[in-house]
Amino acid sequence: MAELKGWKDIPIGGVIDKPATAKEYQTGTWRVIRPVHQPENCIHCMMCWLYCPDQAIVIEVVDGKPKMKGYNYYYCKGCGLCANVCPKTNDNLPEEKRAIVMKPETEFQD
Amino acid sequence: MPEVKNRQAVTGAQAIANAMRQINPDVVAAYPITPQTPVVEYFAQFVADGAVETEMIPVESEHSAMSAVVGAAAAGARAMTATAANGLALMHEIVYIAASSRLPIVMAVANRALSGPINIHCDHSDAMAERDSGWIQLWAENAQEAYDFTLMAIRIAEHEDVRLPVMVNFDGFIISHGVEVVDFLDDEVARKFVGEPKVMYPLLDTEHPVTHGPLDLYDYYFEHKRQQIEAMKHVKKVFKEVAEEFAKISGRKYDLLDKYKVDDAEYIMIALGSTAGTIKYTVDLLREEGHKVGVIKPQIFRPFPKNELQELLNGRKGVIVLDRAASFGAEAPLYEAVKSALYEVAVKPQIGSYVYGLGGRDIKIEHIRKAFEDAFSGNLIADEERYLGLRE
Amino acid sequence: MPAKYFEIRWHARAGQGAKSASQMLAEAALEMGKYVQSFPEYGAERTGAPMKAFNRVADEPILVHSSVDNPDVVVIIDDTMLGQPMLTEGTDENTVFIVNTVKDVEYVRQKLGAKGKVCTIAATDIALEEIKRGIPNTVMLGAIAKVTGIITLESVEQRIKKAFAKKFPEEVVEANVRALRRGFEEVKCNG
Amino acid sequence: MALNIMQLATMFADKHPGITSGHRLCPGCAAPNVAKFALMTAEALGYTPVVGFATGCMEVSTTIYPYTAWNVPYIHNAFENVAATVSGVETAYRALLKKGRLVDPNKKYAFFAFGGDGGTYDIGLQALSGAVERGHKFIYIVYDNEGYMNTGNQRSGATPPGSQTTTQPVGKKLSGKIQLKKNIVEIMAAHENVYVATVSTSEPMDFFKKIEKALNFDGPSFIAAMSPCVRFWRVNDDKAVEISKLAVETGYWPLYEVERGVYRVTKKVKELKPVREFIEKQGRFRPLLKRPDADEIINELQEYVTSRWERLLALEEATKDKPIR
Repeated sequence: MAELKGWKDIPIGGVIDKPATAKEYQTGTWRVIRPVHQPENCIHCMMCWLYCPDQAIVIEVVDGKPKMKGYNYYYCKGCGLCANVCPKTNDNLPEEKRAIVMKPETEFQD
Repeated sequence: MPEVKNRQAVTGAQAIANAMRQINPDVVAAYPITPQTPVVEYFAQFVADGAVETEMIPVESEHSAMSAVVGAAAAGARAMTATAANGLALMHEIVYIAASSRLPIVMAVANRALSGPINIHCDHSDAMAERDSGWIQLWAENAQEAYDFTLMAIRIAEHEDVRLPVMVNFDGFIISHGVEVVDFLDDEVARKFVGEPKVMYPLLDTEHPVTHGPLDLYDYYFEHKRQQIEAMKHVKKVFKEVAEEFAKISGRKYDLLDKYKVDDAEYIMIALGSTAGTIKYTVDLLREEGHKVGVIKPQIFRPFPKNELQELLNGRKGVIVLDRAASFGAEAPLYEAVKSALYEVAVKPQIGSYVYGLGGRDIKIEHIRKAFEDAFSGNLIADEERYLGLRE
Repeated sequence: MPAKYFEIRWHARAGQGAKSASQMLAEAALEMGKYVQSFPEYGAERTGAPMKAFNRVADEPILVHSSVDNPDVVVIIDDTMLGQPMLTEGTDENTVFIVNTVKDVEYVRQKLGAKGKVCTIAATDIALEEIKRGIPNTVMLGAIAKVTGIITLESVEQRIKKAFAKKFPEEVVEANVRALRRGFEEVKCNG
Repeated sequence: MALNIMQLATMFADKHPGITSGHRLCPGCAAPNVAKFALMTAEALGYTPVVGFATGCMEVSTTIYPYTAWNVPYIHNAFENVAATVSGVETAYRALLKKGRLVDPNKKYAFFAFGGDGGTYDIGLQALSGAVERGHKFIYIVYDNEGYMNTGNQRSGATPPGSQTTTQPVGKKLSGKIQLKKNIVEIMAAHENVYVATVSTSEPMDFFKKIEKALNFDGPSFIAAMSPCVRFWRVNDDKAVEISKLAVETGYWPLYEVERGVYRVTKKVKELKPVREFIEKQGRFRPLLKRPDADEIINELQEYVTSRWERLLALEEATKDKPIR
């Protein structure tokens, strides 16, 4: 968090005079399970993008079509909704066939 | 002295509605409540007749009236409303939010007793319940002041050093429904005086999106309150500037305190609103009899003109404070403030507290005389609250 | 020297227009360059309940905001109220009563128990004849003008013309002016 | 033109639709998607959204000073008054447009008011009714999570019977809340000059279409969105869409619209699944399921759901081409 300002240095009335300042706030630290994108299984249906409550799915328009590029882990809280709505991910598929796999965050600690 | 071109006999409600017509606010949201209702009715007629360009929102409650003007003011509109008593109480929550959000809303309040039992007549319990809400409170003695203060309120509220809402208090029925002589400014003169609205952080500037009313926890809430405290400190200076400008166009000069025959006065009575006039008359009578008496009417109660009162009251023989509201379990609000101010003066006068006129009970010359006579005989007791016009 | 206010108390039944009459009197006095007040006493009463309205008229700004206790003039719009003790409250031998009635002065004086001057005017009848509506206001103002001099016939006439001309046709304005004049001419007083 | 997901993804590949990342709602919360779906539709159709929020989960979690998760104009006033507040904003817009100040006459503004079920069904109902009756052009969206979830799962008028809450808990003697959910949709539809619809994020196309309709409607609109609270419905963080889908399939949350009195069921479920399926999936009903009167309460709910569904179909038939205003 940025250094706290004094009363003379902030706008009056509690107004936040700039949009989207929350983008500075890292919600990714909340995450205990990490979704991992396996592009080889992805059909780029955009369901993960549509439903991600934290808008942490990175997409890119290639040849006029949106493509899933992976996660913005700065924001991803690890809810797993992306995997739940993914048509290429379910409990009956072996992990290597899924487009999204959920892995404990501990696996990614240094 | 500017020439009086438009002198009329009107009610206080008409006077205020006419000020609102001249202000031509962008948005008025209001709900009728006795004795404020005629203000809304007259103004609604102006809207219906196209005398103003105002968009009027006939809301379903005072709570929504204040909520809507908060929305409108935040959006970037000049917004006004009016209410009284229970209506003001219903607004209470949003009254605070309006001030905290630093929205320069102007609201006329036809002061009326706050229930219960229900009573529709004048006292100051409604406005006094909002005295710590962060609103500037102006108090009119008569229809003329109600008109003048409504115009001045816009300028004070929108001043960049202030940015606070203003409540223009005028006694319910006595001023709201009583017909008195009012000198109106020419429309053009009044319009030029209030000027174009000055907006800050308008919601409708969609190119620069702002967030109004965030969750403000212990990191910053205190800082925002400190800003509000600071803004109130600027009000007196701004009031004087605005009053000076207003005097030039109207010939009517207002100060934070309205002083009547106080220069050589040994005994000074202090009261808000229409009763101050009756006291002035009583002062004239008592001066005939050789008593050195005067009256001070604070034109503004929030911020409280403490220093100005200290200067005036230091060394007087007696100070009598009349309150048209009780503070149950504590001293009456105006008295409490005056008494507290006197803590710091070098030569403290005797001081006495008189509560009068609750629920519209008439306050008569003989009541006022009685309180003065207590002072003359040295019978003022700082810790005793007395009642005028009450049956024992 | 404290200012002297000329004070009037009106008695009527709610809905009879006493509030408007008192306001009109204030406006007429304003026409004469005077300072004025007009205010009714409000309760929760509905049409028909006895009500009061007040006037103060002075040559300088009026400061007092309490109700009128010792009126110089008491105006009674409805003679069915005669006998009610509140009509004479705060009055003395200097108080003038002006009553809308077809009864004679002496009868009214007795019924009122008034000590001072009593004047009568058949205001409703005159109004019916002239305006074709039983609204006694303008007739009463004519009578008040004659009896008190606090307003003049000219000032009320001015007022009627200003107030009515916008809303009503010429003949209505003229009927009201006639009613006003008849009030002035036909009011009768003892002494 | 109905919007589809690929189109929207293309449009919003590199920008946020009103609400941004960095908000502090619970992982898996359905509410930000309700806002996202609505605002995305508006922006995609060329509208400039202006947003008001009632006090509640979303308000609290998206605007923690000095952070705001909004890149559109946003106002929060209090709990019970978002409709009144936005009615003030919308009126200011009309006034300023007339006076030629501040607003851009070439822009299409869309005024949204969002509230939770507490701020809508309960404490905010009066202000909502007033604003809709006055005919302000705005879209009110309730994200209905069936309780006061912001403050820790207290009962609201939207809480279903048997659901565990802290202010009407299931106990040894009492079976928790016994009243059925208040039918806010019908209350709002009864304002007549209004477009009213239910939506669920599990049916995105239906959702987009209804927002589009609301935007085009020449008066106020009211949209009720099923918005599961994963935390207090006691389901896994990834279940919001799944449970919403079940709510639709069981008829617990029928998807329909009422346009000036004309009913239309927009999702005709061929055979409704039993409501029990919806209930048994959620931890909030677990204490109820342990009670001897569980069947009785579930059956009562089932009966209500079935009869309401049948009634909706009948209303659709009866009101066809018969707008009330």
